Amino acid sequence: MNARNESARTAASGRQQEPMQRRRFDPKYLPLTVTVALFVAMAATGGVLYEGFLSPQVMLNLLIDNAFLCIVAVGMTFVILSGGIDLSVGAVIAFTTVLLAALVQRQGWHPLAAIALALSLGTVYGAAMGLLIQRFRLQPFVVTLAGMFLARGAATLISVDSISIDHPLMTAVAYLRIPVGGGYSLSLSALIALLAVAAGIVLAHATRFGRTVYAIGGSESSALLMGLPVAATRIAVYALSGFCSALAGVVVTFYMLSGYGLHALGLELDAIAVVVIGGTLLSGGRGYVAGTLVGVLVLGLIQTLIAFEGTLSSWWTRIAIGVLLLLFCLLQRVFERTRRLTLGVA
Amino acid sequence: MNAGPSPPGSSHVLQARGIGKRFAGIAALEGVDLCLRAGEVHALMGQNGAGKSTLIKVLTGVLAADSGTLELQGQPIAPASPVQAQRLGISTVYQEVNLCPNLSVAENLFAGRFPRQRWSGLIDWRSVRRQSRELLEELNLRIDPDRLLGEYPVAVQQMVAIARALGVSARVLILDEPTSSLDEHEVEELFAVIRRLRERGMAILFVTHFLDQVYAVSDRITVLRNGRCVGEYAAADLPHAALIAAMVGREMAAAPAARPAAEADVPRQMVLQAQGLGRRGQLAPTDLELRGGEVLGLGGLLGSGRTELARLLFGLDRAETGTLRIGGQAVRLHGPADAVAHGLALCPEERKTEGIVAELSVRENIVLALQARRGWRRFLSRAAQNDIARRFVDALGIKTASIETPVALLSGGNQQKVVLARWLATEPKLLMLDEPTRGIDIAAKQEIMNEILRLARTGMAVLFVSAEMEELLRVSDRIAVMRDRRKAGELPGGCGEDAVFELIAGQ
Amino acid sequence: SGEKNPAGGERIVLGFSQVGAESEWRTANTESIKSAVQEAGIQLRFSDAQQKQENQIKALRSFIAQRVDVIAFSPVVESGWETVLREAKAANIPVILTDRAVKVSDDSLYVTLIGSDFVEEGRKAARWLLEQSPLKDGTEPVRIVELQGTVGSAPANDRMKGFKEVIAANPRFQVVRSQSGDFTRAKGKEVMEAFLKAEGSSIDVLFAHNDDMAIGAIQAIEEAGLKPGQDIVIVSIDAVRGAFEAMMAGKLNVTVECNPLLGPQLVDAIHAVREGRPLPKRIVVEESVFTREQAAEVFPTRRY
Amino acid sequence: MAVERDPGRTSWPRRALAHPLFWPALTLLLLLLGNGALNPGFLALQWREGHLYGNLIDIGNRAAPLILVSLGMTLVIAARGLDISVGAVLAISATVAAWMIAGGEGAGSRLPMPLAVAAALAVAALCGLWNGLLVVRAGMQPIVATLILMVAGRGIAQLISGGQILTIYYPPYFYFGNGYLLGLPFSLFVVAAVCGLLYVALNRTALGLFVRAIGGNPLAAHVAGVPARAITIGLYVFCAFSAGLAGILVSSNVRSADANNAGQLLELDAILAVTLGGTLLTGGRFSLAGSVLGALIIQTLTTTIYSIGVPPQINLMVKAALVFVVMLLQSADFRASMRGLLRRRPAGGEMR
Ligand SMILES: Nc1ncnc2c1ncn2[C@@H]1O[C@H](COP(=O)(O)OP(=O)(O)OP(=O)(O)O)[C@@H](O)[C@H]1O
Ligand SMILES: Nc1ncnc2c1ncn2[C@@H]1O[C@H](COP(=O)(O)OP(=O)(O)OP(=O)(O)O)[C@@H](O)[C@H]1O
Ligand SMILES: [Mg+2]
Ligand SMILES: [Mg+2]
Repeated sequence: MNARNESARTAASGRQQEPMQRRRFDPKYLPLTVTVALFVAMAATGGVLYEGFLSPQVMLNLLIDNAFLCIVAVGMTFVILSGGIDLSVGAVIAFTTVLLAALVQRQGWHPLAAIALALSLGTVYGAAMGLLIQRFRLQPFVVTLAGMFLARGAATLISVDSISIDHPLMTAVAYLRIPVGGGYSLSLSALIALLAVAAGIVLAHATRFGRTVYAIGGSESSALLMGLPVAATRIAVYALSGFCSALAGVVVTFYMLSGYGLHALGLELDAIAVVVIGGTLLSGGRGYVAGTLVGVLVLGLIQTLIAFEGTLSSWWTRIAIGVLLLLFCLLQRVFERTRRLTLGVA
Repeated sequence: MNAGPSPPGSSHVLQARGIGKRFAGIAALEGVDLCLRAGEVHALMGQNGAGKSTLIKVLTGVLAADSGTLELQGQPIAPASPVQAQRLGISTVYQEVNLCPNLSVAENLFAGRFPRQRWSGLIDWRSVRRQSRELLEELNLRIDPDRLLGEYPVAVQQMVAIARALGVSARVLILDEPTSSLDEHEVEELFAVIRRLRERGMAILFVTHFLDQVYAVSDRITVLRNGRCVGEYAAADLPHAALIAAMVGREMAAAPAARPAAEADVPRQMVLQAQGLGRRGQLAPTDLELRGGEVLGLGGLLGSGRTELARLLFGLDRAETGTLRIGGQAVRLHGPADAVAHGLALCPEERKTEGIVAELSVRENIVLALQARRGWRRFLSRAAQNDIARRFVDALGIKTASIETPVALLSGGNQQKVVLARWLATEPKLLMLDEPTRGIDIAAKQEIMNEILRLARTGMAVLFVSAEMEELLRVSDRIAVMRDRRKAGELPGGCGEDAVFELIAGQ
Repeated sequence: SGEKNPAGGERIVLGFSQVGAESEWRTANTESIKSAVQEAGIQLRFSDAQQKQENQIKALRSFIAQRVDVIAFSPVVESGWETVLREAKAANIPVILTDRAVKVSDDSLYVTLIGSDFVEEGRKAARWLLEQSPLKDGTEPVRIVELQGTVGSAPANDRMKGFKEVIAANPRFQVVRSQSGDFTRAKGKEVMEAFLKAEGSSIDVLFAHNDDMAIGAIQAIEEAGLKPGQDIVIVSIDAVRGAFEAMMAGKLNVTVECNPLLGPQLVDAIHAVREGRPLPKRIVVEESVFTREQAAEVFPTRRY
Repeated sequence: MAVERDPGRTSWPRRALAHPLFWPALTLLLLLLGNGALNPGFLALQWREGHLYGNLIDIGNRAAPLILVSLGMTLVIAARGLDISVGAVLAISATVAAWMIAGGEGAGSRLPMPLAVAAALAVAALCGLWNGLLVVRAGMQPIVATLILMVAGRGIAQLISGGQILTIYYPPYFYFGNGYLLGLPFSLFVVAAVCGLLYVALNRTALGLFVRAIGGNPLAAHVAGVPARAITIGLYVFCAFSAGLAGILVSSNVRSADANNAGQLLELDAILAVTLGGTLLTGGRFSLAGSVLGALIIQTLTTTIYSIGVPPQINLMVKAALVFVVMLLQSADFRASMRGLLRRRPAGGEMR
């Protein structure tokens, strides 16, 4: 029986050999490719429509002005990949700025000490929320929403007014511009953001932690049965997000040179949006940190387009952002679908 | 450790004594003993819901037992989680595929124990890839380790799960129904590996509902019935009939229900006619005819396109070519809702993802398709729902505390019966069953076969997909054979196994 | 920089970044600037920040990248402008602030500020209460409830500060409750409802940080069976249309003007900057206090 | 999980304890009692001018829009969706209604009021249809699909209103949000009507079963022939419709429509209400009654903050603290670990 079966099998299995050959294009990366391509197309359109749009500094400004969003979004990517959500990021940023400003301006701390404290506080705060979520099986949405209230509340408690910072070290770093040739420059924050993205990519794709995050997002019960450290990883994910938020808070402090409880209002939604636009599934388990960077750039590009347009009233601005988002996401879906069909993957 | 089957009593590796486990009023296990020995394959047998999976979950720390003790090589252990069990050297494949569909095959094989580069501590993807190839090779599984696991059908996923368990160098290997989705060839590959491991002195626990498989590999058999231990036997000393009797608790006619002689006098109405039905990358254009009152068996190897054909007929995938006529009328199906409205039914292959709705009760799962067919306005009264649910719970012997129990809490085989019941309840014109007996015990299987034949006798057309050749030959009036995603030919029901294999092989 | 206008001269390009369109006041402010700029033949690049400082900084950066001739903006908050203003200065683009001030270490980063003084508005409201309101004489303590604007926002902080400063002079006047109404009618009404229930009818004065909250609160007072403007004296700030209607109906006692019509003054300032004329660091906008008695008379002349 | 669901053989106090609505209800009760203790007048009800008057009435009336939106949100979430555009839809509907009614003081209504209300609701439903189509047809993730309307929607509302707050001067319109029927706010009757409608739709037709099936396993529901796509679109339409209804109540209550601020952050409150009521955001388990309780809890929290007179700077801290307490109280795991009664659970938790 076996011999017979064997011959039947080999006869039928010409196709089964095929997957072993490396394909030219891995459909896994399709969404990412489409997103990048659309970004390029959109930038090109802007270049045609508006004079000076494609100048390198405008493109660099995308990074400079969105550095903090980028950093927060890297942390958020991990949270979303693990199937959770973190609404506290904007508030943690605000809290960090106020804390830094208060410590440096009012208490006379050295900025580096203050930054170290802020980063560790952010991490601990995230971990605490993660612990609540993991230990008591609370829904991440509520926990981090309460975390958002708490962090903003704490920020206003420290100071209702905004606090300007004029510590020489802080201002020096804030004004620092790193030349990238041709008279164009990047800020330190932008550099930190790029580093964060690079670190995020490595963390997500080349470490056990990263792969466990994906596994949890794909199926928590399976991850448990596979013997993965689900509890520790989940807490670490929120701690990471807390750290990223605090880091973004530091960057915002440099960006604005002030601490203010109303900084980064509604940033959590932007962060979630860029992660999702970058191709990460909100339900967890799928997506790329690199996609998040593209998502950030797309959102920045939309705003830049509108700023260059310069004739829109307040309401048309909103409508235009909506329409551009819609266009982008629709095209993303359409291209993905048709490419998928021609590639023959289900 | 020495090679070869060891004499009884030697080197107890894992010993469970007096295990008890209750779930909200139901006793799933009561005073169960189990003893795994080095270099032995131990089969755990029992009907659906007998407590096999529960026992395994207790052994591996997924569930905490209410009573009883565990010993690993004489040392008492109490694994509190699967991680701990793994660290103790117990490697497990659970009944439902418990891997992550969103990770690649290689990652699923190595998650939790990725090889790392020495200098950076990062995952060494090259060696992950290399080692996965080796592991898959061992099971003769030719799949791309870089593709996402979810892209492969359950059968392949099950093989991957097995490969993962094999990859851990463990003392104890536990396999809960590893062969339910596999065809004979894959089973052979698996058994070859199991024998090799046995030789290396590993203790293996093996659950299956296929008696031949039990006798093919196991040295010893423990039978559970209703959560109690019926006994432990040496496989060689236990005849087939005695094993069945031990599981079922009564003598059972071993003779399978025979296909009724073709009732040629009954005029058979054409129910469904497919011409050139196909879809790029899934199925070459295929013709198929189904008449009322007949059972059409669909044979072929794994991945030969049987599932695809059924899905196209049901409108679950959109056909790109060809026409479909139902009851003589040309139709275009826009989705399952359409198909259901036309009186078709498809009991899908993948029970976990496409079958059960875990949170819903047994009752709700059973009436779901029927209700969908009636539409949202013609709501089945609660009494009618209860009636239908009870009827099928009795008819198929679904073991459940009540019809209001969430389906998630049922044993695997009983979940499968619920999905089957859902489709039987719609009383369709054409019933398509894709591997409907997966994970179902022998007694229930016979009942299901009888039910199918009974339905066919009432004039229903049945399309029956199964990896089990005997089963297929037993119920089918005709057998269509798929090969390489096209129909290779059709055979009359009475033909022998050989004829079918020849067609499968394309000779 | 700049484009040729039909007359042949260089057309001035103004980049203006507005906070948003969060209130009628703001919309009037935007309208005023747009129309004044258009009349003057200045080309406007308008950008709306949706109430976010980040967006505003981005907009300023893009103005710099587009090399506009003059930048004007109404800052969302006071602090945090240092970096981007330096960039503007480095690009030789003069900056004019409207409506709100900024805190910067170096005054030369902007040319001038055209705008109201929120602290002074708070003071004016308090002064009216102490000097002209029906409660000014008497011996009974005066119980005041305060509806604050958005917590932490500059107008809320400053108006509260100014009000407190003046009211402190007379110990009879006491703020017994203070809560944020987020500058909106709905919140104003909701908070006032809670105040009325908690304090019963012992509230003498309502001080609202803007007219919208006062209008909401008036509804709450009416629904509680009291007479706004009589049983409870109501003071608010902004002087928008709705406030005048309420005053004419006798439901609001007084509103302190906060003038949004900065357009003409902005245009003057732009011309001055272009021609190199010196400008004061602060151009104060004309603002008055309107009472019920003046309401009917002034109302027809109100444009917002 | 298994323990809490078992229907058989338990005494009624245990059953009550195990009932999913027990903890939300208890929380609400504790909040109200706590308030009553702090502030004796809090729970008092008076009869004034032909209707009931008091904090409880205010809470009900204020919570009505949130309850409506939460109900819609619950159903969308039950089917594994999310709608963050509810605030914007509320603003659109309020603006449309206000714009059609408007007119000056004493000038009556520009267009007949029923027409205005119908138009507002229709526009809201259209918004829902749009959301539903983006999610179901275009296959966009719910949060992005509705983000689009969330951003653009307020713009559209402002476009209609010209950036002004539209004041309404037509007294009959005030009835929806301010009127009283049988001594109770009319808005409560609107809520009751919607609840009744939902009850019938979900329990007297198969829709309830279908929604739960879609939420539990969308693919399985689809394979079973459930018209999952049509139902999902329908749920988005309903959600937007309920937001539209809430828009009518809100604009009627403050006699104006503020395109920029109406329903600001409503989506967060609604999702919070839904979660506090015991609905899982990941789909599968939902409770409409729970969402109603959740919305009432949130409104009670807000009113509490206003009436105990905390300084506004610490509003958020108080709110955070209360939310933490509420959700910990509701967490079975927290209660278990507090009691330390339950058997030591395996670290991995139970299998599903
Ligand atoms: N979490 C649970 N809660 C309640 N009952 C459960 C739970 N898990 C299992 N059961 C019940 O325990 C009994 C034994 O189930 P188990 O899964 O061990 O059966 P099995 O022998 O593996 O059956 P099958 O052959 O169908 O896989 C069944 O009646 C099942 O309904
Ligand atoms: N044993 C296998 N080895 C490699 N690939 C496989 C194997 N079995 C299935 N596949 C892959 O899975 C995909 C889908 O197979 P599918 O299960 O749908 O086919 P089928 O004929 O219905 O098989 P089944 O017998 O499981 O019903 C095919 O593309 C095939 O490449
Ligand atoms: Mg089992
Ligand atoms: Mg198949």
